[in-house]
Amino acid sequence: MHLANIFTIIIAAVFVNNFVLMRFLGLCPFVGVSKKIETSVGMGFAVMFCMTLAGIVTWLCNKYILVRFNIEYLQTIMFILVIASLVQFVELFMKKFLPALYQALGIFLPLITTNCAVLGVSILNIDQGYNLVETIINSVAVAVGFTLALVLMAGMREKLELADIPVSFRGAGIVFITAGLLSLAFMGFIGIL
Amino acid sequence: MELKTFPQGIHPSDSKELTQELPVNQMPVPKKVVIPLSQHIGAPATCVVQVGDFVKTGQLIGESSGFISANVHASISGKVVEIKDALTATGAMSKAVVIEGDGKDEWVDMKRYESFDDLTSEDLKKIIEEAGIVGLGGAAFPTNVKLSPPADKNIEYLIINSAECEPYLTCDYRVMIERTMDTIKGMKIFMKILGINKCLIGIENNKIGAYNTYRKMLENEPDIDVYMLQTKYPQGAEKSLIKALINKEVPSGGLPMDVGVVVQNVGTVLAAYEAVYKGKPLIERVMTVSGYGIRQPQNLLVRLGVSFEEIINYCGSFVETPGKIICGGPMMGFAQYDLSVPVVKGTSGLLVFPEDTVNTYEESPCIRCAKCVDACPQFLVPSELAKYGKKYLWDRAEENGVMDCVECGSCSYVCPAKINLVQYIKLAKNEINIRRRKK
Amino acid sequence: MENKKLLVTPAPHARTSETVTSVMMDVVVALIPAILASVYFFGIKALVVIVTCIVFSVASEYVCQRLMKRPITISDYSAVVTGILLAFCLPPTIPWYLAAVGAIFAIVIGKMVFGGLGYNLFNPALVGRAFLLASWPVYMTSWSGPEKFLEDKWMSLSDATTKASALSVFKETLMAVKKGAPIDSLKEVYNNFSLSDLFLGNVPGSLGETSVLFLLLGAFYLWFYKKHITWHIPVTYIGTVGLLAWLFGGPAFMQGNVLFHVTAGGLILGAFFMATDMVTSPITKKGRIIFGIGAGIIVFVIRIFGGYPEGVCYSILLMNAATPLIDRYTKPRRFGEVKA
Amino acid sequence: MNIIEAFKNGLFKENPVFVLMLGLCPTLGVTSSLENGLGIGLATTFVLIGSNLVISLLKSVIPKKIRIPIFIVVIASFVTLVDMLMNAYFQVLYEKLGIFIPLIVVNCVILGRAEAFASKNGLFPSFIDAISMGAGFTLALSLIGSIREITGNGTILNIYLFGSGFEPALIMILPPGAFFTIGLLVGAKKYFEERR
Repeated sequence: MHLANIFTIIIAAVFVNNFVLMRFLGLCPFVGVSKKIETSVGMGFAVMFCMTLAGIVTWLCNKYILVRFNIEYLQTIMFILVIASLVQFVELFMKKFLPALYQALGIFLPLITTNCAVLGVSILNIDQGYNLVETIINSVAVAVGFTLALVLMAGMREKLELADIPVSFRGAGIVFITAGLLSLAFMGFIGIL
Repeated sequence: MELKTFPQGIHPSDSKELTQELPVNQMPVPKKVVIPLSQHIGAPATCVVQVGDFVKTGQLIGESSGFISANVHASISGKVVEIKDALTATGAMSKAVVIEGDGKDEWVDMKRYESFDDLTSEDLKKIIEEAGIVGLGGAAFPTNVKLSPPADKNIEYLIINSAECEPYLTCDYRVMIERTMDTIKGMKIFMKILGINKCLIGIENNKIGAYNTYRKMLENEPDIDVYMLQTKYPQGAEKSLIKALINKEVPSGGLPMDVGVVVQNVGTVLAAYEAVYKGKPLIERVMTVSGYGIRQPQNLLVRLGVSFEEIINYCGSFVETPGKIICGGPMMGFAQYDLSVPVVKGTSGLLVFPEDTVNTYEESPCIRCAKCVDACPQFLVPSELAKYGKKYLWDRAEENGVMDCVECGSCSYVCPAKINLVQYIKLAKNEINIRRRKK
Repeated sequence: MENKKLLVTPAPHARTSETVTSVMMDVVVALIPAILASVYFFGIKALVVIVTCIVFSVASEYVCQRLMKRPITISDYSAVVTGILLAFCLPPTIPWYLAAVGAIFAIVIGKMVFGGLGYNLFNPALVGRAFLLASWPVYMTSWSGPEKFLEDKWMSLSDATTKASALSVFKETLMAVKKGAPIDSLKEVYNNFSLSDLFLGNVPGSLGETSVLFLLLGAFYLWFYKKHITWHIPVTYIGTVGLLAWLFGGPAFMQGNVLFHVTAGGLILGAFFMATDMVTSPITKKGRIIFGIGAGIIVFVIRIFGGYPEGVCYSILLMNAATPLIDRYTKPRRFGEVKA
Repeated sequence: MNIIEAFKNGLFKENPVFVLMLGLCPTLGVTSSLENGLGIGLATTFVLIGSNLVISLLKSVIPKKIRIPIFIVVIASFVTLVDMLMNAYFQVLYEKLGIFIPLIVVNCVILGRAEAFASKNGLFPSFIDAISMGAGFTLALSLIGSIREITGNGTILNIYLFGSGFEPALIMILPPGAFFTIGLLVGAKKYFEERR
């Protein structure tokens, strides 16, 4: 595999096809957890952890179970179950062996089960025909892109807290508009690669 | 010559030419005085006279009532006619003793010393405490407390604050020119009390006369050094002055003594001299009456307790309809609405501005021009702190150092949006202080 | 004594004479040389676009403030500045109604929904331009002119012989080189545009961005005389683009044409008048340096690798988005702050 | 429960998109045209009805502790069913919607209704709830889809609405347009609510 190939995957996942801003995956946490910079960084790391793990496990499941037994049509059921149990397992594991990390990231874990970005990246890895290494790189890069969008948004929202926003747009309205402008800015990356 | 100074700050026009070259003029003893019992930071003094009592000039009328408190003395001789709540220059009410003068200005017996060689450090401190001396720069912190650092603080320097960075004010300058020798003696008193032999004087280069005088007088005094400072506001803020002179930063939340320094205003030094050598308690001070709205701007030696109205009348009254009258300097002083307010220990100036020169400003939104960030001598971000204050976000204000603000007003001065930054910051500080006390 | 009329306000009682209006006015004044240059080079159509943008910017601010029941502050010139800057990054041939739509979008979505002046997160003029570019890419990339004063086309409103801007020629050549064209064709691009034309503004392009000379005239007024902008953003921004262009922008390593990359396109306009927009750029000096370098890198990446020939607009918008973070992590060290 | 009330609830008072802010990903991701919005809305409604019915039927036998995994399995099964049906009968639409069809499984609206309503109520009310919520969701998506299609492409259901002089704002069918549309809709809704 070429270095350029890896680079392409990373740039594409972080900037050009940013999951949140260009593909609309993982919007619920993007809107819900981007109020403070600290929490959004925590969420970012939690997502990165689960996404990479889920990417690997679903890739293995796909190759050694679904493809082998010719039951690819069960992909959705299988993946969602794998992800749900994985998150559960990670939570238990962390609680027991990494209490400090659990303190920091624990509250985000339940949210990740219903984070469509995790399922989305698992399905896309298969659709794109990535091998295991590419899957890992892509999963990490997507999570980095997600975190980038989340942290940028959190910074802006902290600043918006001090703004004198018209009543009608307070809350969800201004968050969407801001996200739209951020997405507009990200359009500058179109065509790279 | 290399000019010392601190980083950032602002350069307002100093307007000192109105009174800078006018010698201190003694105002006649007033007929009536109103002497507030709370003229200083800390607990108000306890009243020790009653209505009907006759008091002599310099007699104790209010007794220090705690560790941080100060004595208050009668500034004229006469009869106590009333003890009431009176308005003070900050807008707060204080209990005050009203004395109607008998015109004799009869003084109490005073214990004078020709020299203080035989006195111990404790004796001297006692004299200063009894004379009710507080910092005359404006904050009015009891001087004896400042001169008693805890044993674990190693004091190295006495710094004399003669920066007088507020525009218009020239009273410290006149004291330095006219009473040079007396202030030097006063500095030695402080040095003896603190048991140190290093004193630094910082004078801004718009007061070059004072600098030259001290240079000459101090030729044979190796312990006292005088430095020229670049004219800049707020050089007279303790922390800025220490940074300018010895390049040390008072730690956030700390006091000058944490970097081995005690700072005293030059007027305070003179008061200490008067207390020791002449036995005089603090009953009078030099203040500047200035501004384009007063007929005869001048530097005045006044008895404490005299009303602003009387001073204005003495100075030839108003030139035209006054628009704004400020107690103190234009940067940190208080605008007045009632001229019955008396002069107190911390009153350094009285400024009158004609109606057509005063403006009211409409606040517009902050455009983040960062001019306040470049002005703040404390390296804070005033625009942001003010927004926290405005939105009642006390925690975030505290996290971002609102308590380090010295309230110098540089940020408000430069703000193109005319936002009252200092007021929002003060609000936050106040709120945080209340919360801290509750804990 | 009667003193009923004494004014009581909080300290300080001395203020500088500068106001928000005067600051905005200074920016307008600084933009006048470039306005004149654009009309001289691109004719009466440039003036139509500029006036349209100003009128619709101010009008939409007025309407929004009426709807929001807030004080009308259109006299502070901030909407005028937005209007002029938006017009400056539009091609002279753009239909007036699209310019108007851009101005409305810039003010309404870029500024007023955030609460108006001072609260917007992105530079409104650039929001307007990015919106127009994404919506009507064809109009936004058809340049014409220059048709200098006294030429017959100067008075015409519609005549448009489409020409390519310097950067789009560069981009096309670059794409061709990537597909196998001789690498020396890049040098030809550099040679085809004389530096004096680029410097004066005698080239096709967006109407206010071409004339480096007249933009700098205004910029120096703001920078040295009025002191509203500091060197940090413009110098690091232009410096980064220049450095990267020299290193990687040419046929071989360290053979790029720095002056071409700095003078062609909207870099000068962006660096002095848009990236320095006080509301949307960092407040600390350290932060501004980070802003400038970051924007410089993005511009270069878009110009060389991206889908657009020019990246100034997006680079500034992206750094606008990062500004709250930059501000937060470049807080000045507080006086006497104990090192943890 | 009153059927009309239930519909009012699903369509307006507790509209899953505009009020509850659930299921945002498909709301923004596929609404570049009315057809897409309608498609994913109906598919979601179908899954919602199916899962609500099954869960309502099984509510007494599902152990409380593992109810969430069971809900997910039920939902995922219906999603798979929809996936295959659409692949078979609506090939073009299926390809346009792409990944958003399997992603119906993580749409919080469905799991939310299963947990909050179907697992506590009888068959018929659950059915009505599913239809009303699904209708609310579909309505929201269709609305956003129509706005974006008209302004961004000048068409509605691929029929040209305006003459050739109309030049649509391409941005509206691009990602930023989705954010702007929902942002402005939410703002407008709040504005009119306050005026009332």
